[in-house]
Amino acid sequence: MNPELPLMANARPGLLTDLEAILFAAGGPVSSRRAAEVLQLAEAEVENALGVLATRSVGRGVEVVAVAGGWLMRSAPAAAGAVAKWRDVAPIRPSRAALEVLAAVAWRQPITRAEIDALRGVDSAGPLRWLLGHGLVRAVGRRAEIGRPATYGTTDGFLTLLQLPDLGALPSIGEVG
Amino acid sequence: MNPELPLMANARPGLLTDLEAILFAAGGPVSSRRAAEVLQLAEAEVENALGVLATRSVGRGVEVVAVAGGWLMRSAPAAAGAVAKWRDVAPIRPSRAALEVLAAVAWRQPITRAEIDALRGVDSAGPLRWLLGHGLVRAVGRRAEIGRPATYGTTDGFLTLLQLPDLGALPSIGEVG
Amino acid sequence: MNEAFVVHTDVFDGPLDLLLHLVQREGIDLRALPMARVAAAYLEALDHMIELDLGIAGDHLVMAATLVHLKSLDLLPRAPMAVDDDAPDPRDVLVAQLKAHALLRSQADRLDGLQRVGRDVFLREPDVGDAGPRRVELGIDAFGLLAIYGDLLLRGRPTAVATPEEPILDLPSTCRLLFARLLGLGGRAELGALWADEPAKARRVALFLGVLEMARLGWLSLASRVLWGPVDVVLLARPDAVDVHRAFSPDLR
Repeated sequence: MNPELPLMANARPGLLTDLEAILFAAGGPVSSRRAAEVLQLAEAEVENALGVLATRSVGRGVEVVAVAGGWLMRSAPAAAGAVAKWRDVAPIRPSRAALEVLAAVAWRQPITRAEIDALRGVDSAGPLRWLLGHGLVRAVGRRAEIGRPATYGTTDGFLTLLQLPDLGALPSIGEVG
Repeated sequence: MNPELPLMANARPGLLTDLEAILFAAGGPVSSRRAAEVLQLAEAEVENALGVLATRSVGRGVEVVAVAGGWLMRSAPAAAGAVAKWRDVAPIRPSRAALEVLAAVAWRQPITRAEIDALRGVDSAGPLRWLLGHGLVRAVGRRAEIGRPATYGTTDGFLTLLQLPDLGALPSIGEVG
Repeated sequence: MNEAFVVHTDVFDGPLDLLLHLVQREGIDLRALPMARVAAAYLEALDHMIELDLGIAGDHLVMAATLVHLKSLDLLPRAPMAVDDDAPDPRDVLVAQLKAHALLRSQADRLDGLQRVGRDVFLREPDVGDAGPRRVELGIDAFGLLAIYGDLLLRGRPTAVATPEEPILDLPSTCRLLFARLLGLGGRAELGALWADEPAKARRVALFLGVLEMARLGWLSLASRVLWGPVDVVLLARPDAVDVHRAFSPDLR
């Protein structure tokens, strides 16, 4: 086990708790620069605290590791076998972000990535990739625009999950109570 | 802080690590029965280890709590402000009407639409459909009455959203007035 | 405007809700329920709503009629043990309804006070490291997905609250308000900034329609540098150089 890195003497109380929670909920690498912005602290203080979390996580089932682009919380490689067995039996649910992208594709298809981003106000590359990987969304063509961006639509698998006969059976906005 | 629960003396080495990793990977409640199946261990041993993880997580940024008949890994309430600033997805936000319909269903299930309407004094079709759509409420059966009206109950999604271990954990409220 | 009577559409949901609010505001004991006082308070509230043109639904009138009927029963001497005493006292029925509704409201408050995912605690987004297709469970149905799409279209906008202090504007008033806001912002603004402080959905819609009308009349320009990007609004006309009222007068269009 690594020797414990000391937390800066003047570190903000609750900083480790806040950072651990952010790493958990983020679902991807957390850069110390952005974390420092969000927490309104100096980047050095945040970077130091992330290092402390990383050393404390050694040997546990969930680790904090430095990766390209920041710090990532992930399940420990030592537990990979157990996690893989779990994944074989447990169904997965899309994240809220993926559901938002799925909704945008369902009602706006064919839609480009840029249009999805604009609708959500945030980058949608991750959730879109998840939906493509799990067969809920597919590329359906290209838009006749500069760059010829790909357009996306829903799949038959999507219809099956929602138990809909076809896209015409999707409810319309006017039907919401 | 809770007193530390002891891990069973004969617990399998690496069990805590495996379970922690599974809780992280699952992203939702994990039942000790299903985890025991996956790890091919006795349910009591797994339940004990999950309880150990829960007590050890108190005061940290990521907690393990009993929710919806299983164990759930979530960010600590103390870190809510920091995570909310980090997150950019819109949370599920029930309207006041939806909360009332949800309360009617939660404390009086199985309940019919007509009974909900009578309690609230207004038509509840809109909020009920919102709750059904968000997987918080579901049709559970039919009342043996004229018209055989559908009855509604809450789902595991309801327990997860409000971080309740089971329906028995709903706060009891006496007569008002 | 009576400060004690601010209508939040999200809070007052139907006649039972309004009646309960009035009973609690007046400090009336539910068990006693003096019908003359209750009916007077309800009718007064209804008058306010009619004044404000809030679109009184029929069920409010039914409640008013019920209350007046119960008040008249109170004024008459009680029948000494009527023969067909099987029928429940209509006042008891109303009291029971109010009690059940009060209980439901406190239960809804308790639910609202529980820790909630997305507000007090957060779950992990299962996006990273979940390589390989797995059995997917949506967890919601088509209407739920539609609700998420609806949330997306209204992203970042506050929930609709209608208060008497914010009546729906007519077109000329909308334009005057937009002129004032644009001038206050130096004659140029991002489209959304024009109604950023408006909590009521209907007001935001009115302002949006106002912007379109003013663009049609050449009083302002709308431009966006990128597809789906922010829209810039630039004021082209001076408010004192146009006749707002005349522009929207129906017989002159």
